[in-house]
Amino acid sequence: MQRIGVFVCWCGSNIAATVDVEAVSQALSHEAGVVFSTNYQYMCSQAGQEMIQAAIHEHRLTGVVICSCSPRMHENTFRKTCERAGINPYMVEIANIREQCSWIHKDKAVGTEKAIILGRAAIAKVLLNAPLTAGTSPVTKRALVIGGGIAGIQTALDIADAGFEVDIVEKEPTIGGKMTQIDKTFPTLDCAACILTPKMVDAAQNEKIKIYAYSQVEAVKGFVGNFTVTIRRKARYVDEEKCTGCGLCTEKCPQKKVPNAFNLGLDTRRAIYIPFAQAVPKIATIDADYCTMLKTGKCGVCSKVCTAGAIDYHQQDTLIEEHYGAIVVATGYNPIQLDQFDEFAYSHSPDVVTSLELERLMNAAGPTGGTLLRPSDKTHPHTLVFVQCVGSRCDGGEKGKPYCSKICCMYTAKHAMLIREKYPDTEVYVFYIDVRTPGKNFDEFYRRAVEEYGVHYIKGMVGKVTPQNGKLYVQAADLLGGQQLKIEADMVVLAAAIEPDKSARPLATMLTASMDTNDFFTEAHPKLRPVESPTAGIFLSGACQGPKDIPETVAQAGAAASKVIGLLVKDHLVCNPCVAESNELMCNGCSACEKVCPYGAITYIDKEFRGPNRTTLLRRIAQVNPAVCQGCGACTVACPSGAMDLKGFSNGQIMAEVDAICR
Amino acid sequence: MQVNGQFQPTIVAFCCNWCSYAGADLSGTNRLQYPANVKIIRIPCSCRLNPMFILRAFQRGADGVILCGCHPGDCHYTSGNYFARRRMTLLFNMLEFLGIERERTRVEWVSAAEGAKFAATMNDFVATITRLGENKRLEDLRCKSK
Amino acid sequence: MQEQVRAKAKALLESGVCDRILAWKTGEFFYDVTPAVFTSVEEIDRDLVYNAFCGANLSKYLIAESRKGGKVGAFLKPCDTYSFQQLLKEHRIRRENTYIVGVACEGMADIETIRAAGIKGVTGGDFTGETLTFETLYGAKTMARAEALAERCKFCKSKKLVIFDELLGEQGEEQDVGRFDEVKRLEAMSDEERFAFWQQELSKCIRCNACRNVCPACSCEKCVFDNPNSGVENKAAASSFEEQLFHIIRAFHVAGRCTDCGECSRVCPQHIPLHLLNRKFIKDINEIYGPYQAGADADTRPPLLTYETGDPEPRRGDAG
Amino acid sequence: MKQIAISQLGQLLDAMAARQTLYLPVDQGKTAQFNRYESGMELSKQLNTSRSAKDLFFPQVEHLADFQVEGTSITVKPRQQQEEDFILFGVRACDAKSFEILDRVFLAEPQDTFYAARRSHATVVTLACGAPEETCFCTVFGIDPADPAGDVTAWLTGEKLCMRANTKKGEKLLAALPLLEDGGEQAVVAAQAAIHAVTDKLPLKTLDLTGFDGEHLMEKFNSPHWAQLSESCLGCGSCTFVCPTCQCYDIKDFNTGSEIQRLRCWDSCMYSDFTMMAHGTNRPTQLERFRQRFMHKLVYFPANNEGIYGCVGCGRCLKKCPISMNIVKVIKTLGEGER
Repeated sequence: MQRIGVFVCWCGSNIAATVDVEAVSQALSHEAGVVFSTNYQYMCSQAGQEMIQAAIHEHRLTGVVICSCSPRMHENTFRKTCERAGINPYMVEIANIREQCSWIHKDKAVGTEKAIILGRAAIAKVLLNAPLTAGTSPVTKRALVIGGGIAGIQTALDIADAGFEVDIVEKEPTIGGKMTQIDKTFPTLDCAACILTPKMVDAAQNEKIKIYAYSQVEAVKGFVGNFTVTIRRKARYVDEEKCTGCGLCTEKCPQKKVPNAFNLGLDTRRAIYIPFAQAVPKIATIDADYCTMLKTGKCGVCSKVCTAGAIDYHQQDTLIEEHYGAIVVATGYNPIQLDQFDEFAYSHSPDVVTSLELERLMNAAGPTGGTLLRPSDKTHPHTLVFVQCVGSRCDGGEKGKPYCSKICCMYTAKHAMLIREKYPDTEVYVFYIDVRTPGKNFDEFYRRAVEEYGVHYIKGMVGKVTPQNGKLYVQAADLLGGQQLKIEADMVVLAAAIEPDKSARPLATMLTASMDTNDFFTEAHPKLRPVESPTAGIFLSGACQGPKDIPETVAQAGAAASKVIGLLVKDHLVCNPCVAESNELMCNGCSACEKVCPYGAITYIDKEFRGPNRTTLLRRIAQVNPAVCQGCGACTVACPSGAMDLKGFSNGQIMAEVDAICR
Repeated sequence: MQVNGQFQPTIVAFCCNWCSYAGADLSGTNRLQYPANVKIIRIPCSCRLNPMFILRAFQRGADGVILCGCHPGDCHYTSGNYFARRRMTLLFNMLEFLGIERERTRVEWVSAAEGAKFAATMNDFVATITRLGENKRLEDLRCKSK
Repeated sequence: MQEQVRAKAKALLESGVCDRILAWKTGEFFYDVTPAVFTSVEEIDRDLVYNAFCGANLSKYLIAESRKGGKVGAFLKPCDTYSFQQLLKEHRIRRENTYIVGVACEGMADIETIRAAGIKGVTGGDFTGETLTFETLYGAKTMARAEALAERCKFCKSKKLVIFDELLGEQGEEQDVGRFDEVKRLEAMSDEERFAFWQQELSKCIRCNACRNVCPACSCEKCVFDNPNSGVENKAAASSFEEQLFHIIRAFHVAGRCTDCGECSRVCPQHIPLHLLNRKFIKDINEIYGPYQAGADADTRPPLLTYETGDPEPRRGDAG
Repeated sequence: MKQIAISQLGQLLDAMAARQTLYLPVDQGKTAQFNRYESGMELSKQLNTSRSAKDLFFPQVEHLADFQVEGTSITVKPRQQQEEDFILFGVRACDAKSFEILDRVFLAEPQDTFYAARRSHATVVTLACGAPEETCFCTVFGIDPADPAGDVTAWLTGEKLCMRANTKKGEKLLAALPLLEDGGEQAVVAAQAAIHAVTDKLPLKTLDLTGFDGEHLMEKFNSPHWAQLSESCLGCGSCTFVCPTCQCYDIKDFNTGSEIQRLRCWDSCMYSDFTMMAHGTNRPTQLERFRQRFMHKLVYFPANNEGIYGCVGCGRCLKKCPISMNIVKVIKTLGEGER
């Protein structure tokens, strides 16, 4: 039988003015289980706390009810007070008689009566409290970064800088991501490669960083501090240890007609290739889809020319297993496919390009060596039309995305400006819905495009692009001018919406990290915890969480790294003891709880139970990982048998409070 | 409950710890009045509210039950209030189907910053239930021997 | 059809595909058919029936049967297959230990409906045609088959067998025959009328738990209403509130999981139309969150275990 | 013998209800139930009520006592027992016989005072069965549906309701009903003959109870047939709760917030928690629970009660069992004839 002590606080006159504290402590002293009840001017003061501790000893209290201010204010204070006096901190309940009573009621009789009822509810609850102990779990001091773009690289560098080991898994043969394909960056117009490639080299040379390029995450098990990840290292057919990256093979390979993915198919490469000169790791890879040797068994040229003997046509995918304490998702983005936007003739004319393709067409290392030429006839274009929001901000329907892709306004301004600067004889038109430039020096940048470089910005959408006689006839509406425009253009550039990489969805399932309807990862809190996923130990970096430009990505990458460092620096994690718990005798194993758990805290095992008459029965039962559960209680309601309950807020405790209040 | 011949409804308000309970605290901090008929029970999240608790409250003499949680999209646990919303939508429809007045149950999203909304909501809810009168349809006469 | 079922049952046993067969067993009369497990050809020849009174849904038995070792063959009617698939989805049945023969169903007759029509003291008859003929203590009687059908069969949602290893008879289709009409009729009433309706019905409840124990969705290892520690155990239903609580919570616990097989109403000794509570949930789910049929497939998330950010808010009362 | 025209039945019921509280079977939805009579109510035409007449003496929930807790002291307040006379009208022969069985349980020492009070205050008016059904097998237990027991026996004979007092209580009741006129003997004989013509055709009338006695207890208990009989039992309580002779109960306390109510409620030996008392080792399998129910009715009860079976053949369980398993199938499977 519990022995409950009740301590009613006056809070000076904050409570005592509208609640008869003496009457409250008197009334509550008659409640079942209460062996001591008193009131005092300031319970949270040193003297008040000592009074509580003395009463705990004197009356051998097993539970404590404090009638005072909100538990949000002093619950922790009083828990510690009681813990110091030798009772479990979770044997304390607070009746909120200040914020939710004395401060909102003027009539003392009313306030007193309500305070008594709130006190009773707290007593009823504490009678059913059980001592709770926060468990701990060890932390593996190593992080995994999934995705080796600028987000992943920056996160890895920052984590490594703090002294922790970090692995990068990148599905392409090289790290670097989208930024490697970009020519210049806004609003400074500095060269993307010049700022990115040193970071790639840093990552490669950092002894704390291990790069698994041409690899993918295959399976994730475990929880915060204790993840076990299976990584698939795809076969390159080139021994990474032996290849020197000399590139001879890529020059001698007879298979020349492979679309060059790095240049978005605007030119070709060989079947054995290094994506670009500054690739990290600089190792050749055989494209199995095109390699004659792998397909027919006849060729072997690369093997013959490789002096290092690195070519291995029999290489297989390998699976490795690693342990991590934290995982950072940095899977990035891709421009959307434009199949559904036939009106812009993207699939009918090579001169209709996406903005990313334009980046390659303007890049010195690109297919045209940096000279802007029309893909169709390699001539200099004179009139260019940029179309904004292609697939962005599409309401409803199957076509496009509902969100703003955020980066297009700025990179289009950049493209327009660069073209006008390099080729003053061109006319550049930009069709837009809105121009959005919220960012440091962004609006100035856009104004320069309009004012200094004479780019024609026209509010309105392009209705149709018709390729005819080597020209592109652009029909568009000029909303401000109130007229229909027809422009005879040489090239049309589409600012295609960006979407999360396709690999993100299956990855989210593996990580039990939640995603929104657009497949962007959701944050633990949209405002206050923007770089953490709701699943403990999973962090978000870059455009996988939402469209972002490079500085934002780098900032978030650093933020994610600091959260990871904050986790890895701990030897043990203290768990919240108010977590869900499943009674295995009542569990049906139906998986309802698992489906509503936002944290992936629930797993299932088959367990053998003893049945009647010496029989045994194998049953599937749920198990809650207390290190992962955050204690929301969604599972408790999804569970029809009531096997799942929440410690600290159990069904019994809440119903006892209800009973006490309605009595 | 009748007090001096006047009907005084008993109202149970389940408030999520992160938004609505804090909103209720804020309405106290700002000294915004609402009737003492409302008694708050703190739960970690609106998704912790089991329909059994609501029925229990009515059985034990409550005349109205209200659930307050974070606004959709703002749940501390990201998805709790979305589940709660579906559960309560269906439960309230079922109660109405059984002839229980729909006014007796309500869901309101109140953020930690909405002290004024919390007080206004409670004032309105108490007024509604007072108009509606005593809960007779989900009562347990055994618990009415006051 | 009975001959086909018997032949298949025997073949499954004789070929060794199954160790035992779950089907229906003949009773004292033509209508008191009992679910039973058959282990020999002799038993099948003697006792196995498949007639117009095989209403019992066999799916729930497979929870226990599929864990006993060996393989159990089961004959499932269309609505039984929905329950079966729903139980699979909830990991309650070990699929690998079952062999499902789907049997087409023309709707099952209901002896209580027949008695209610004034045909009493029935001792035998012929129930194969469109008109059922009865021998009774008070002379011969007839009744149209369509009239004699159980309520749930008159409003059959689907004659489609959604999961099976083998099919006997023709595959059927989903149907729309106004199964929500009665729910709509009640919805159209005033609060007072609805309350009176349900008070009259629920006050008859004797808490025999037949509805729960027959329900394939109510397959909890331990029901909250039987669990003294749950706080809601109420064997002593001393107040009408206890019946309300039991039936509301039971309906809520099976919401999104109930396949509308109608067993609850079939077995209620007091003829309380319990299926209307479940149908109300189904109707609301369909209308608010989009059409959903529990058990129709193996992987869709049940509506209460998922959400959309744009779900509507719970509707407010008029006075609010 | 007294009689009254059926057209005057309403007036007769009103007259009875004016004297004492009257309970009789009325239609409620699709089923008939014993309800407290209010003027205008019509006697159900159904053969039998869904629940049995035992409710009137052994209700599903009996409020036994209240406890008041104040500080460390507990006050026990016993609940009032039945104090007023009442009439129970329209009881069939089977249910009337069930009272005899319940009496053996509840009126034996120590007497159940709640039950005894109700029994002593009741005047039971039985009603002969007009149209027995195929599920009826009361005759197997020596019950004559054409001549039921009770304080008063009544027959519906087409035009008339005929009534015969069997006890002092019955005589007192009939004497107080001036609406009644003498006569009806001939009509009753004819009605009885008509009923017997039907009971002669009842398909279950030949049910053989040979071997169901204390002598064969272990043999019946150990029968291998129980496994197959019980295999599809759902473990619900419908058979128990519609049975006129099932008399098991549980005691439950309910905390109202201001006091604790002690309630006695029907229990079913088919339930998994039946007799789950402090020791916690009750019958663990449905086979054992199922066997208990039928062994009790067919073997233990007659062994302890001069051969009187704990079944009256009302047939309710035949109609209500969700899976159509019932006492007839048990008797036939375990009986002498099947061995």
